[in-house]
Amino acid sequence: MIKIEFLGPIGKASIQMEADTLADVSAKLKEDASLTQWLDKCAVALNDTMVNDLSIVLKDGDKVSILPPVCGG
Amino acid sequence: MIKIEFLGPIGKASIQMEADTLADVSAKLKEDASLTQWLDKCAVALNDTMVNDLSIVLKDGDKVSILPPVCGG
Amino acid sequence: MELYQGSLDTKEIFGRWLDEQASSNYGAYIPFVGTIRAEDGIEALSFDIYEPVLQAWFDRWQEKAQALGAVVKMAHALGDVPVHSSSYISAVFSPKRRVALELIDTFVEDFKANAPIWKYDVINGERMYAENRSTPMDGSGLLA
Amino acid sequence: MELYQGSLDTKEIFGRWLDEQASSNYGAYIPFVGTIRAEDGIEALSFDIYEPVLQAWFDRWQEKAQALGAVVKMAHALGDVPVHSSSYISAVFSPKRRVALELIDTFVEDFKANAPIWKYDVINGERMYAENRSTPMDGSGLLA
Repeated sequence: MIKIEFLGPIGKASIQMEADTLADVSAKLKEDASLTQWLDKCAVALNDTMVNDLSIVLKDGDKVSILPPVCGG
Repeated sequence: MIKIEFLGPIGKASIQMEADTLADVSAKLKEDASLTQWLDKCAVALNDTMVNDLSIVLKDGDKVSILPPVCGG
Repeated sequence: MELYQGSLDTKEIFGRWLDEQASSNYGAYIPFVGTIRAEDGIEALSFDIYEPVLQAWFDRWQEKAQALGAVVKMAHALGDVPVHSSSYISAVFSPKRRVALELIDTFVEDFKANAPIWKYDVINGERMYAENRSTPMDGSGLLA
Repeated sequence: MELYQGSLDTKEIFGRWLDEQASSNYGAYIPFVGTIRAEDGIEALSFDIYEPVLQAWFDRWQEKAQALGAVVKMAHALGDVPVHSSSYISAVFSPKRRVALELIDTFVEDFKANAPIWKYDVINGERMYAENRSTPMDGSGLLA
């Protein structure tokens, strides 16, 4: 099982899912209509490291964070 | 009469001279061997305004300042 | 890196950073102080921060700064920050001014683009995501 | 523009400028603090300033800043400034960060090139013109 957490203004509780790669995570999240407006503008961290490759292989206990557009300062 | 003052590290007392233009000032200062090392790297202010034109006409009581290379901060 | 609940104590932070580096022989110290502007009827801005990714982002900048012989510092507010008070201070110390002037610019710009911080307008006590002023982070759209 | 005999009280100046602009609604405040580095065996640097031309230089920058909706500030030391203390602080206030980041860079660089200030190394109590670090001002050589 991996955990998906949605940060900042997405306002959605964390979920758990089975997934072998980030491509699997993408496929499952695209089924959730509440995320349609978010996915194309969100970045992704795996275990708190920013990632940019759908083929990354996941292991049990991994945490995937979904980071919407930012505005610090 | 106009007054010529030498600023900062030049370490030379002010002088007075007759001069109709800055070109006249230049001609007279070039006769002073102690200024040879300075004139080509010094800027000029007339009555505390920076100037860059030898043909400027001077009037009695004008002050010409000779400003050597700077390093503030 | 320092995170505070609410407005920053700008003078304390400026002075403490100055004192910490007092004998480090840096010739240039450039802080950037961000203050909440009164506009569009807001009473405050409010901030969420994802600290683990922010810390990693900051640590990479500290390494970049060290490679230039410089040091970076950062403080940011969490939660509500009233107008005319400060939410953000970053700073660069460097032996020479050119490195410091270039580093504060790239550091602050990358902060705006990639620090995992979310901003909300607070109007009549309600918190609204400042979506139209927000920027997708590098790599956004991976899962779309 | 502020001139002081000896080292600047950096914290006082930073805080006072902050307070002066507290309700001006500027979003970005960027001070540049210059500190005397210990190098080449100096005990202090020392400064001569020609104030009338410096004031005119500063007033022109204040006009340029105003045209951008910004404000510039400057403080400098006269006479001896011991190593590890501050001789120079300039600052920009602006509604937005891009204007502030660009203005502090051009303001400080033009200051180094054209502010009528002369620097001397102080070694064993003797004052020696820092000729090799000095820059001829714009328009130099007119009388040569």
